[in-house]
Amino acid sequence: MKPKVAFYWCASCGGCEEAVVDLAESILDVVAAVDIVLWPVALDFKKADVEAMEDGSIAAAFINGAIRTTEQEEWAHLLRRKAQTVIAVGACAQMGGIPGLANFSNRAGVFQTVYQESPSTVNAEGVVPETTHRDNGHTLTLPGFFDTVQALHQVIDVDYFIPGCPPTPQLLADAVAALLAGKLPEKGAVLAPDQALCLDCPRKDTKPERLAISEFKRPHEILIDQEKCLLTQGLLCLGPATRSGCGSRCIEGNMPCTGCFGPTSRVRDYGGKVLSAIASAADSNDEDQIVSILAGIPDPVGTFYRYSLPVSELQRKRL
Amino acid sequence: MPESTSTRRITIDPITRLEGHGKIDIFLDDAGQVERAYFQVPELRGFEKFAQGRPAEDMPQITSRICGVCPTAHHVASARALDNLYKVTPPPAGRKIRELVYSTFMAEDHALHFYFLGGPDFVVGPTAPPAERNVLGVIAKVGVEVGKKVISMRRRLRELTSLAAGKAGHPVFGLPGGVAKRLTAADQVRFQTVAAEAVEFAQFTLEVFDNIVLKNSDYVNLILADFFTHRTYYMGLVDDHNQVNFYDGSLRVVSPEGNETVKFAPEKYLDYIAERVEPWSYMKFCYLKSPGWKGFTDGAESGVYSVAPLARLNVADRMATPLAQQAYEKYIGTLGKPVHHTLANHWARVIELLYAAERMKELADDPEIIDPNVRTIPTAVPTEGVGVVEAPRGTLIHHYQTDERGLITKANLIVATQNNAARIAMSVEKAAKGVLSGKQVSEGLLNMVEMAFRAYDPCLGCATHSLPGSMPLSVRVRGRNGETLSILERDSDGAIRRA
Amino acid sequence: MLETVKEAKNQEATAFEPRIVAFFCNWCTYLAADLAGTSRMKYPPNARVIRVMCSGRLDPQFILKAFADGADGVLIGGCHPGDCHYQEGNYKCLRRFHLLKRVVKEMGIEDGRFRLEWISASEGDRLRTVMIDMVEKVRALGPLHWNAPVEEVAVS
Amino acid sequence: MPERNGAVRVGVYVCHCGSNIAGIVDCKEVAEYAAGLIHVVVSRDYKYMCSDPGQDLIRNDIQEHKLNRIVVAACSPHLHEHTFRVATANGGLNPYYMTMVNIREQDSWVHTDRQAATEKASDLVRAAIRRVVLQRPLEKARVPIDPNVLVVGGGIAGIHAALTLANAGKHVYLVEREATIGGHMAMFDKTFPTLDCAACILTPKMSAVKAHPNITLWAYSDVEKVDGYVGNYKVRVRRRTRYIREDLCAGCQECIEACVYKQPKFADEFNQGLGKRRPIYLPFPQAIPQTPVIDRDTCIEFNEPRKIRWLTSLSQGAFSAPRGQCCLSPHFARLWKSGKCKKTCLEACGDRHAIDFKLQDQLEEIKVGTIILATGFQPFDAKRIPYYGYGHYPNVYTSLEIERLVNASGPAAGEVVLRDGKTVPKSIGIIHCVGSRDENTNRWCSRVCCMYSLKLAHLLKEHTGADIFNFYIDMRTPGKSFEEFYQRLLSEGVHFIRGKVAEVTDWVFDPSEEGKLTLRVEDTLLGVVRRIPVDMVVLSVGMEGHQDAQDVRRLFNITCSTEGFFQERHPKLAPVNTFTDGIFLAGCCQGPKDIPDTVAQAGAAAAEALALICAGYVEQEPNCAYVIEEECSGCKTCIPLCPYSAISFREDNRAEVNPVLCKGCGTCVAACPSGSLQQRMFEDDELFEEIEGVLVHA
Repeated sequence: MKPKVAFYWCASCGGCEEAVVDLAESILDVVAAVDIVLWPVALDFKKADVEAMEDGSIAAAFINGAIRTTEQEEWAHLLRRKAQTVIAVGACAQMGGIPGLANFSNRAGVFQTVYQESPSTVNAEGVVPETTHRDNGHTLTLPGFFDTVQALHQVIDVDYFIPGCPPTPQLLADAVAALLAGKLPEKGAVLAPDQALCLDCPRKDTKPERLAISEFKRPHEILIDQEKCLLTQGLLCLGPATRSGCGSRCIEGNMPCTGCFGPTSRVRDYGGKVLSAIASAADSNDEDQIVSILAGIPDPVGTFYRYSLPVSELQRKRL
Repeated sequence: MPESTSTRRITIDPITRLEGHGKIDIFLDDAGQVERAYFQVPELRGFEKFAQGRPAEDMPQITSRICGVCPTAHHVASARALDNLYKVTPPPAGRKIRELVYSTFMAEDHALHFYFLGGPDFVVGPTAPPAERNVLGVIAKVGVEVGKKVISMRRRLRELTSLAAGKAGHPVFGLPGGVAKRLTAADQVRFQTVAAEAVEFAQFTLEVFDNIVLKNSDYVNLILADFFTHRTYYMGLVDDHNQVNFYDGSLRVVSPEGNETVKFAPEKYLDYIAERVEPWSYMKFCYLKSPGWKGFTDGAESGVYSVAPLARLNVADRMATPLAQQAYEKYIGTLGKPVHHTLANHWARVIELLYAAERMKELADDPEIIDPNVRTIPTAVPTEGVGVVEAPRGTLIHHYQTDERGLITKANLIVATQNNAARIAMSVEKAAKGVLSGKQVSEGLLNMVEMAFRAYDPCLGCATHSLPGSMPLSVRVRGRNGETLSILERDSDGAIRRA
Repeated sequence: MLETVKEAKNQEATAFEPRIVAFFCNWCTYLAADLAGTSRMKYPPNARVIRVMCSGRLDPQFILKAFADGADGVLIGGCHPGDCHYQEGNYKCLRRFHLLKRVVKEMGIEDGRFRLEWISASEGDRLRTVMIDMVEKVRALGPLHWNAPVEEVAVS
Repeated sequence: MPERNGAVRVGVYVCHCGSNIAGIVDCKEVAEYAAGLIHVVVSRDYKYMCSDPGQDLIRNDIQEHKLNRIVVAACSPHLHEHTFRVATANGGLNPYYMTMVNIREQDSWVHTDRQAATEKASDLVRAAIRRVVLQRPLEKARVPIDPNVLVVGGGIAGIHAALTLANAGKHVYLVEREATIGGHMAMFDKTFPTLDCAACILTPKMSAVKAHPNITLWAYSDVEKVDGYVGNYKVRVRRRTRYIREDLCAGCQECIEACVYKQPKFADEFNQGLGKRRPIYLPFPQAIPQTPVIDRDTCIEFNEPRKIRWLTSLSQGAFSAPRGQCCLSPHFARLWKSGKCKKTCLEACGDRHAIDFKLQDQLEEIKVGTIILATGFQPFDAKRIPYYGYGHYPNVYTSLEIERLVNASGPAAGEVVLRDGKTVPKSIGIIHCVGSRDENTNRWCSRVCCMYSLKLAHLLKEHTGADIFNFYIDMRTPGKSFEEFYQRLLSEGVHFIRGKVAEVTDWVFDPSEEGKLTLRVEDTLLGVVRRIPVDMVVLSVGMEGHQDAQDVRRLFNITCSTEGFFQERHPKLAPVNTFTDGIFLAGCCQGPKDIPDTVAQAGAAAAEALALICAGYVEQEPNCAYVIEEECSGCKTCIPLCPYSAISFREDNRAEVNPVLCKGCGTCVAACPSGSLQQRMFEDDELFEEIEGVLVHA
């Protein structure tokens, strides 16, 4: 009998689902090899069925997306109960992802901006969505919206992680293959290479041995050389700190790595580490000069924690 | 990865659970008549908030994460907003590469919807067992060869996007003043080859639609059915000749009678469009400032309007490419103009698929596309910028304000499905009333309701900047006092079950 | 969980003693601290010193970790510019410090809680002054207690 | 908590240090608290842990309770870390399984609140326990020292250091850039304050160098490349060719006489351009080695005569004979038609065949364990102060020119006459601090100028009987019998005017100034501006680091002050060491100094080298950084951060740390963006545990 597999999404964009669809022809093989019991984007489902299942009867649950609402949290717990193996798919599930940047603010802040301050919104009465609302006698409910975005492993126990925003179809295929072959590594592993991106970077040979950055550049400020190491062009390429396995797609697109694959296994706080490496390359020992060179990085937190704010040491802004 | 950190969160007041990602609550009155049906979206992520403080040039990549189904739409809308922000015009090659990638994406996305999401309703049939009503069912119906063709077409289109934009899922090529990467002669050849195939593929798809839908009176009647019809305003981008354009142009609004009521530069959107908050949904509802919000109702007095393929073909006078124009004429000839039948979206979409493919070919054949000068370096001090494109699901507006360093101080995003939100809610209620009232609820009827909004290809990910894709459905039927009479859901085996 | 919340609250209620983590380089500031000791200078006992060979060893992760684990303040002590035992380690520290300072501030941690001070082996008195000043400033800022449980409401 | 080496059994020892600690910290309470912590098997407090019984306590517990980690809470690790490592080792454990907690200097001695101090001690002990669990067993690395030594620079410093080492039986390679050793000292006439003749005391040492079996002398050579590290340096030396083979040349100098130039034509560097030499020449009679050099630039064999003419016009010191005079006689005009030299020198050398125009530079690869840099100084270029007129007025001289002028074997054979070649000066002004103590040029004092100015004043008076005026800012004579020498000069009737000379000019304001150079100066003692007309002006130029000091610095990977003097490791406690182990400094390359100081420092440098050589090896604290190979992505972030160039980039695209070069600062470790670099004794996880340890309440 084929192993039961579930795909679920929390606070995500569906890019991870697209990555599955990007398996293209080989998706049919996957469909043939497993018994998909849950896949909102492609197949009809209902929660009652999942609840009715025996605990641990699902071989593996692939969950993408961060945890933003009470409903997502409940789904996460439900699938943890039902699945022997839970695999966090994509940057959002692994690190909070770009939605995790909401940890700069909280629920009130988000509501204020979206439902009050938005220039196109007409809302004199200051209406905001309510978890329970009575509309001329009809009771309607919405899931609760948390103050803080969390990654999946901060809510439930996660067995494996597939990085990327989105992950490559290859990584997904490999994970499924490893699952079917019972060849998954030790618990907690990230199912991707454990070296930084520079190792496979097509431009690595153009990086000098002694890089010193005297001025940081923003991508729109210069015409980017399509051959040369992006850091040597003064661009904030986070490749040195970022796990490889993406196929250097952004570099191929002639843009710097923004770190969606997250850190290697040896690093706890991605942003702190990349900050250390970048700052060390500032080409001055004069305090004022150092400050002005570093001023060339306009948004350190948003840049270094672009995908990982919720799993950083500090996790969220203190308001 | 650090090991799971103990959560610092305490949830108080555990709240009533919801189901799925779209939700419809239907309330019946004593007579068992449908009194009110609600269409809710229970998701929100708040991009407008955490965009604040980010460097403007990062917005194309940040906002593409609003939706992984149409990342290119957000990416390009954002890049266009940055042009406007920095008052910079991309060099010809830069502009053309953007539109080339964009057309490629539109073709891919429309194909995805027709065959994977919406198409099954027609190709396989609205009353067919749901287990078959998916892409596999489509393949079964049209043949494995065709199925393979569909899949590989999509694959190659996405490969092209990756080639020019870095990644198909969340591209990286868009910058103020142009694109990051130039195209080589070799790249051009690849685009030309695939573009030619895409045109054939689009024509073929049109045939499929022709044979399976138009030649089937049941389907035609369904399209024309009153409960799938709304007489609302329509909005979309048109070029100088009032032809459909996905990438550039002015926004044109036509009345339910089909007359142009206004045509304005995207930067002016705030003068014409407003959003409304309902306490029972995280999605905001758009309407036209004039005539204004009159509730969930259609007609010339109501500000409710619609976007997406149906609307685009309603606001345009013609299509910009020859083959698409032929198809357009047949469409108008058959349904008249404006077309108010929601389900006609599917037909309009296939016509747009053809247009996208043709446009793609035009641009791929343009010798200028491989010009190395693909970007203009901005010099102006940034203040405010608006960018608009036609996403597969309709008009998409990005609006940024920044400080002098180009850090976002305010971001406003109006997304395709939001423009349609009110009409979708109406469609759902009307369909519910139309098909359910006083009847024994059946799976077939249930799917009719579902079709009412699937036709819009609603992207709730976009709509609430949260969750995308097709809508899993559960319908809850409640009595006068709100007690649940029945919940109807479909099993994966297709059988209807009452909870 | 709720207990821990209460506990955290009680903690803050009682007189607040700042918890400061100090990272000192082996050759200058750590020796200055030893000197302050041999000279029997007195300063408040709030700091917990962690010795590294050079301020250049300080990985920003350490500082972030210290705050995350409940430090109310973090102090880095290194050799004066030009005097680094390893020639330039303190400059590398300086570079990281200035960028990290911005990050920490943006996360809502006030300036006074994170300091870098150059204190040479002979400046026992300066070490004392810095210690007193830091403790006072942080005391004035009040508790940070980043790791204290936060009550989070999910209803709107 | 992660564990290594199986079950962890920690022993904790809290020292009272009499009442030093126990007076404020409740040691018993701390020990009891520790006893309750995970992994702790034994926890004691004791009066004096550093005492023998205290150490025995540790040793016995290790054996009795099978302890495999030790925490000692006592004084500063700078005091007793070694002690307790040894104690741990005596117990049969690796000494690096021990961690010290400083609860005296940084707790009991600086705090007054008993409870707070005790709490602090407990926190630190808790952190130490969590840390020690992760500590790894380590070995000190031993680096063998190659007994051979390289001395760079053949001035008095290099010569003295080389002889000292050679006499101690070590082999020395002495490399000198010029054609002869001897340096600046060889140019001096007498030395202050004793006035004994420089040549008389120097040349014997020079010959000794040549004769010494343990010294390989390579003059006319440059160090091109230095690889390796303390004890194991690989050095490449380029020996520029003299076109005369040292091994075959007997030093008869007949070739020089035989040169087609009957008269010397070219400015003679050794004599500061005051004299002339031939294209084939010996810098000075006692030059070592005694092998002449053929100067490629001026020898007809290698050049078109036109070029030679051009060169002669340029290369003659500050004051060449009138232009054109240098061009060649009709006799040579014939020669340059042929464009060939008769090579009379070859004939002169006869069947020794020492001369060979085809000779090429030679590259020598040597291995040495230590290096002494004695590259000396360069005199300040007086042209940089135009208002003193050097290069403009013929009768303005530099002090070094005067040294040659008064020297019996100098260009004028000791006859002091002006540049016109006949006039003997009747009045001479000596300006001190030229290019020293001057905001516009060099701010530092060159230390020797006052003394040598006095010396020159004495010599000039002796040679000419002229009136001598010394213009000084302050008279600095801080040395053995220096002040006495000053007094002697005063008694000799030399005039001293305290004031900085404003300018040297030939403008005549007064008939007495006719045909003279007038020095305008404010006499700060009289408080009046004075004009002193003289026949000859001497500029006492200061000392500077060589202009190529930065290149040399890079070559040897040492540091260099902005003035161009090499940086000693510590101004007081390590004055001849550099930050690079095994490389030492001697003489003026480290800073201006006189001959006795130079010789003393050279001896010290030699002794430092010998100390290493005799030990045979250096031991290194095992706290160096290392690359986790399979994890390194080759991003090169670490490489420029290492001040010791200990990190190299391998072909296989990985970084590699040379444990011998690494000093263990950990800067690279903190920067490694993929966490693939770690530091022994300060591993990331150890430090994370320590941080958590001091904060997390147990």
